[in-house]
Amino acid sequence: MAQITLAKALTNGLRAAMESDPKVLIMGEDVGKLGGVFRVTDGLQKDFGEERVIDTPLAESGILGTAVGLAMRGYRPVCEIQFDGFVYPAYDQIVSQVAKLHFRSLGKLPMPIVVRIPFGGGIGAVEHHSESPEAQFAHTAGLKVVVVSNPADAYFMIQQAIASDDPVVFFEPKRRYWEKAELDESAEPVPLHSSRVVREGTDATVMAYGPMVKTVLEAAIAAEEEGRSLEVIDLRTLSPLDMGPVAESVRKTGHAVVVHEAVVNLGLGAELAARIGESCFYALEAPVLRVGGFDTPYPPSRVEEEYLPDLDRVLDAVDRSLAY
Amino acid sequence: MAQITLAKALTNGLRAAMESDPKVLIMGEDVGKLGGVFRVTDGLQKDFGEERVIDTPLAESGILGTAVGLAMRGYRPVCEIQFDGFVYPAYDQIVSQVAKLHFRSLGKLPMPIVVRIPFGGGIGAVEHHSESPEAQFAHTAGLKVVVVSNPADAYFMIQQAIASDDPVVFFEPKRRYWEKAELDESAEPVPLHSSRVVREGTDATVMAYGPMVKTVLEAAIAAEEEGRSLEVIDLRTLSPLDMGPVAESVRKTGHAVVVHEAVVNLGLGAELAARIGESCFYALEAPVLRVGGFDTPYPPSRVEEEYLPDLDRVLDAVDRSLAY
Amino acid sequence: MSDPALATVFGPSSTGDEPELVQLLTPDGERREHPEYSTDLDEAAVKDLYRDLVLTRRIDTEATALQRQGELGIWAACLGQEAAQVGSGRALLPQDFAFPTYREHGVAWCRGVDPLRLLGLFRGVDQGGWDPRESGFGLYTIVIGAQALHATGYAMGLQRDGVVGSGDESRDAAVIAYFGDGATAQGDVNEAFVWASVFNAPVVFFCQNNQWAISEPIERQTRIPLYLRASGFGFPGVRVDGNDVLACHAVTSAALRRAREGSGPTLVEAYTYRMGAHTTSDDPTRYRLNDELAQWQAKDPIARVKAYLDNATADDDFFAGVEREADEIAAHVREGCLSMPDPSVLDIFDLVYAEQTPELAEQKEQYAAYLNSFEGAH
Amino acid sequence: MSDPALATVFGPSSTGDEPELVQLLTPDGERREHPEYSTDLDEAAVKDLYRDLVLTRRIDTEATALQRQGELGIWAACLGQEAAQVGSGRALLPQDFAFPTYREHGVAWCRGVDPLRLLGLFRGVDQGGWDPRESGFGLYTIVIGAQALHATGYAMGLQRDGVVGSGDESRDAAVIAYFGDGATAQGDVNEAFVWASVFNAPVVFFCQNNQWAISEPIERQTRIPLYLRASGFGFPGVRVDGNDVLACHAVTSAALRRAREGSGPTLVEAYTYRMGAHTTSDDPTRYRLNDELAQWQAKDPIARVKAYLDNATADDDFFAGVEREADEIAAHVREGCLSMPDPSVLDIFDLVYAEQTPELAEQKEQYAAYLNSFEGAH
Ligand SMILES: Cc1ncc(C[n+]2csc(CCOP(=O)(O)OP(=O)(O)O)c2C)c(N)n1
Ligand SMILES: Cc1ncc(C[n+]2csc(CCOP(=O)(O)OP(=O)(O)O)c2C)c(N)n1
Ligand SMILES: [Mg+2]
Ligand SMILES: [Mg+2]
Repeated sequence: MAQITLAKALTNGLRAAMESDPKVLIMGEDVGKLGGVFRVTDGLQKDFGEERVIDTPLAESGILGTAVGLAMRGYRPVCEIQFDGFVYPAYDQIVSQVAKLHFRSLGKLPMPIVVRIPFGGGIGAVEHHSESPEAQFAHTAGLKVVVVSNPADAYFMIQQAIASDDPVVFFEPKRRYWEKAELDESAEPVPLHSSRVVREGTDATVMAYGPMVKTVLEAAIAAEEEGRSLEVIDLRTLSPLDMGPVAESVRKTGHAVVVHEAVVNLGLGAELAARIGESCFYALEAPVLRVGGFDTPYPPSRVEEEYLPDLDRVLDAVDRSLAY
Repeated sequence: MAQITLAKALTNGLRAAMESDPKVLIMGEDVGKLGGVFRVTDGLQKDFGEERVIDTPLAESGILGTAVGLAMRGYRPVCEIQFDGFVYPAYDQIVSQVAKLHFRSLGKLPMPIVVRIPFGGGIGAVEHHSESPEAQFAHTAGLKVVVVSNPADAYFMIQQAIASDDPVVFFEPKRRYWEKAELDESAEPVPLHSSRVVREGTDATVMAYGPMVKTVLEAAIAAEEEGRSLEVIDLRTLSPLDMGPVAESVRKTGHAVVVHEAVVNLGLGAELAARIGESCFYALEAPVLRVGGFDTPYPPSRVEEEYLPDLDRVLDAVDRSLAY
Repeated sequence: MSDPALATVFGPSSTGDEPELVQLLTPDGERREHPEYSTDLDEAAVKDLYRDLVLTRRIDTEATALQRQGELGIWAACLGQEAAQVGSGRALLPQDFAFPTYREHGVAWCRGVDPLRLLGLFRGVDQGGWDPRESGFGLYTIVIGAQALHATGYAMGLQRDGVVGSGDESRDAAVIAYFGDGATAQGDVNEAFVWASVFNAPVVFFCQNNQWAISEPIERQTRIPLYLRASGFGFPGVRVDGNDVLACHAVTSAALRRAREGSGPTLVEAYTYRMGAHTTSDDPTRYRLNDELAQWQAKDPIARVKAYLDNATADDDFFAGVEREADEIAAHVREGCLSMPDPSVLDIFDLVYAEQTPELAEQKEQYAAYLNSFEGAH
Repeated sequence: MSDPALATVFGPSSTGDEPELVQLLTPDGERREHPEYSTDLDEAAVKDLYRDLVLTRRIDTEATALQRQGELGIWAACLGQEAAQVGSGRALLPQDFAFPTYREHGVAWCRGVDPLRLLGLFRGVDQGGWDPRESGFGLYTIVIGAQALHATGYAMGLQRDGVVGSGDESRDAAVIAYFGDGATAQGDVNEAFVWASVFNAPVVFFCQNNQWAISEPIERQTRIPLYLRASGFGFPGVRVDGNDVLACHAVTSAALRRAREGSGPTLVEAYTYRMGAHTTSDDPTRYRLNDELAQWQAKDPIARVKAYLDNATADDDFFAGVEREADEIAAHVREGCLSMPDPSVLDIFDLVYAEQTPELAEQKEQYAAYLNSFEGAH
């Protein structure tokens, strides 16, 4: 089986979705000839034409707002936001329109819209290019939110998101775009909104999503050398959360650590801590600990390696948890 | 001492701030002759003129974006967002500009901007008029977020927020605008970013802010009749959180319940649960329980009384906590 | 802004030389010719429009009364804007689609939406109780300007469906986006202009300039007539007498035809007046003078059609018939409103997603159990 | 869009009849008269502009080279746009204020910002290392269009400070907002037009139409020339040859003068070309033809000034002197860049707020302790 990058897996997934449903459209800035600044839509305009792969004017509210109208007309727009920090001009259309129209219309206006957002730091970029805004969307009822961490998930999850009749905010870990893994396109994918244990262990449960899954897996390998067995969960879906695997694991290990790049304050770790507290109260041997960004704006890239959670900070949290 | 409504206390606070500092401006839709749809700016344009109380064009991004420029020029704009659901068009300017400019400019461009947001439900309004978007702002580093619950706090906190050199998102509980209490304008206010125990108790700690403080106080009275002693904390500041009084109380009671109107998922209750878990792990006799909106958009007003946390739901949560 | 000292802080006011507006029927009920626009509506058609106008006003008045009696939480009256709404609404073909604000009760009427359905939002029993696809009439949109983009996107969908400029008049379709004068300040509306222009989308932007955005006069949104905005984006704009149903019909028909033919967007500014309060929660005496209202009352959109028909062949029977119908519809609205069932809070859990989440199903179940626990207690 | 079959989905292209643009110096270095705009710059002043142009280009080229060598994360070159930037930048008075995008290196130069400071953002050591208030030059703004509103607000501040239209030329001030052709699609930019017009704000909107927004040609943003956008908002717009430093200077000077006098905003469209890639991360061969570049190279903004000066009295000494200065400044940039200190991660905790929060102080302390724990371990 060939190795494929996460970015290319997305391209293939998008292509498959466009082939199987003529209502699927791609919209965004530079998604046409350029194939997007990350080349995820590479070649799609050439093959599917300018009517289906639309280079839009430079305005994110316009992208999402017109996507709503297209969805009402039966289309399935896949909107690319060029970088995480540029989703905010579209925030109003996403939270007040996309998220609510199914509800407001008593179910008559489903919104099968996918909002693709390359997110997170670690690529040495300038400001506004390394944000992690996932909590804001997960907090918004009416949206579904998923995050991919590897090429196989990227290939299947983008298709599942497009097939969903609900709006899906689809986060892509931009620093992992060029990492490769095997992809069996004929495999049977797990459901979109499911979390997955990606490494079994017994001493502590470490949860992550997107770019941090790799970091945590590396931490688990390092921990093993020190004789600690970490169970690693790739959350994959942030809204709804899939608490089954999480609770099962924490009941087993008694220790829980959540890792993300977003600021800790009101990040996904907060919700997981609250829910684990509720569902595993008697099993917990230590409070749920959180590793994430500090409560600062994303800093200049020369210090991002220290700002971002890394193997050491994950292990430090595990140590602190086990020390309880 | 005269009784005064929360709305009028805000008017008086704004007036005092404008009198003491000529750089204070008020901007927003209908804040002039009309005095705002809630009359909070009533009479201010008449007294301070159209240059200081500015009826703006109808565009929230424009309000916040021009406020940034005015702040750079040394002004202190107090921006009124007419209703909670209309802050989203300004979201980009708030999270990418207002919140970050001090940081990005290495401290050279402070942003002494106040964003006043009448928020929450319970007034029988149509959609987009009953939202509780506080978590999104509290999650954003660079902003400070406060919520008032009573006239005296309204009077002092609005002045403190305006005096702050940092941007403050200032939430006003619109369903409590017309409730009265005594206000001693000559009193010495407590610091802006402090929480406060508003009723002492021993069995469980119940935390709330804004409109829910009254609800929780009523629940505490009802609980007392059943022989349960609830300690009630008015959080007042959501970013930064003031964990001191919270931790002290929970260490004493062993039981913690957080109440807000916003959806539970990733609401302030999540962060409080996580932090209480960390700071009071051994003291907790039950998980931190959360009472709030369900994971749905705010519903039609005919069911809002059932949607919103009320006395019974607060007591139910207390019961569940004490049953652990 | 009349204080000259403020001239440097507030731009020159747009009042003064107001441009010509398209008018086909004067306030006195006289027909007028216009070099570009004419109407081929015969007297029977004008009678139909008259009926639409009167029924719209009656529905609106009844709803206002229902609000006063506590049956609605709020109501946004279209009083004074009936001609703009009926004239444009009747220009639509069945295959067209309309995106309203919260005030387009007259357009809803033209699209065949049961007026009762409009009340749901304002009574708080739902957030839009009609089927937008069936009626070709979108949900009321309260976030100012948002629907302008939806309309443009829908229009782009029409292009992709091959129902624009195909030459088949029974299929070719267009979209109309309604918004107010205040909305023209919003980014979304201007982005819609960009999109529509760049993609040549078959959309008519129908701006009812009713002179006010709540308490703010039009000078707070623009310093030139609004229809000129279109010139900055490269498509035509036209100002029409918004109190003249014939002119509104003619101008909108032409704009829609252009759109369906594939010639792109048009901005129509219907120059009209909000004769009532912004909503029933509003008190306009705080910010505007009665004088202004009196001037506009003389231009009432219904009176002029009545005057015209009086001079033509309409007899008392016709007018009495319309009144009767109005009474019937008012009764329908009133009775229907009072008997409108309240929603069940448990239903909201099922409406969030097309595919419900396990979380929500669980929340519903728990909440149902909680509610049940009280049943037991009583 | 050249495929006529797509004409109904994509509006008519704006190419074709391009309007006249203000030009005072031809690509061959000939002076041209213009009925409305003229320049009173003498030869010495033109020499100064030449120097600005050459130094700007050298700084820009050096930064591009530093990026290629891995010293910068990215660089957004202003290659080809020097005349637009220097012409407008030199029209500013000390009391004026400029709000740039991320590409206004030539304007920064005119405002006296040490070019080294510009590199901080792109090297990743800071997010804007100059003092905006000292230099009258705002922070680079990456979120497209956001600064147009900041500029308008700042201009409203000038009005409130009484330094607009006071008649005192040494005090009266104005603001200039830079943005690109792509930015004109953003809501924020259009809202800024609304605001500036309504409040008659002393702001010049300076749009460098460099024909591209990354890979998207100007046709994806507008179907008419951009300077016409202003007409939709009620203020003047003018298109100037953006590669003609004299015309840019004259047109911007006039617009700024208008603004300072209290006559309100102007939109200047500087018609120019992005001769390089969008940024060093971009590969323009994927989306545009070399032909186009060649055509624009013939209109190079520096070559024409050189030709003009060659025909005038400038001698080899002058040109050699400028080259020498350019070499010096390039060395300054290079050396300064290499020796730019990295920030300390602990500093970021102190920069978030004017009044630090206890939370952040604690986070800093804990993180410092954590970092220290490694020191011990080694
Ligand atoms: C984004 C947003 N901001 C503010 C409001 C509050 N609001 C409701 S109606 C209105 C005025 C609208 O004026 P206009 O567009 O002229 O329409 P009209 O009500 O006059 O028909 C305002 C400010 C809103 N609904 N949406
Ligand atoms: C809100 C926002 N969306 C997207 C981007 C990504 N982006 C950076 S530059 C650019 C193109 C800008 O084009 P233009 O305004 O013409 O300026 P130019 O780069 O040509 O100078 C885009 C889309 C951004 N920076 N901000
Ligand atoms: Mg209006
Ligand atoms: Mg450009």
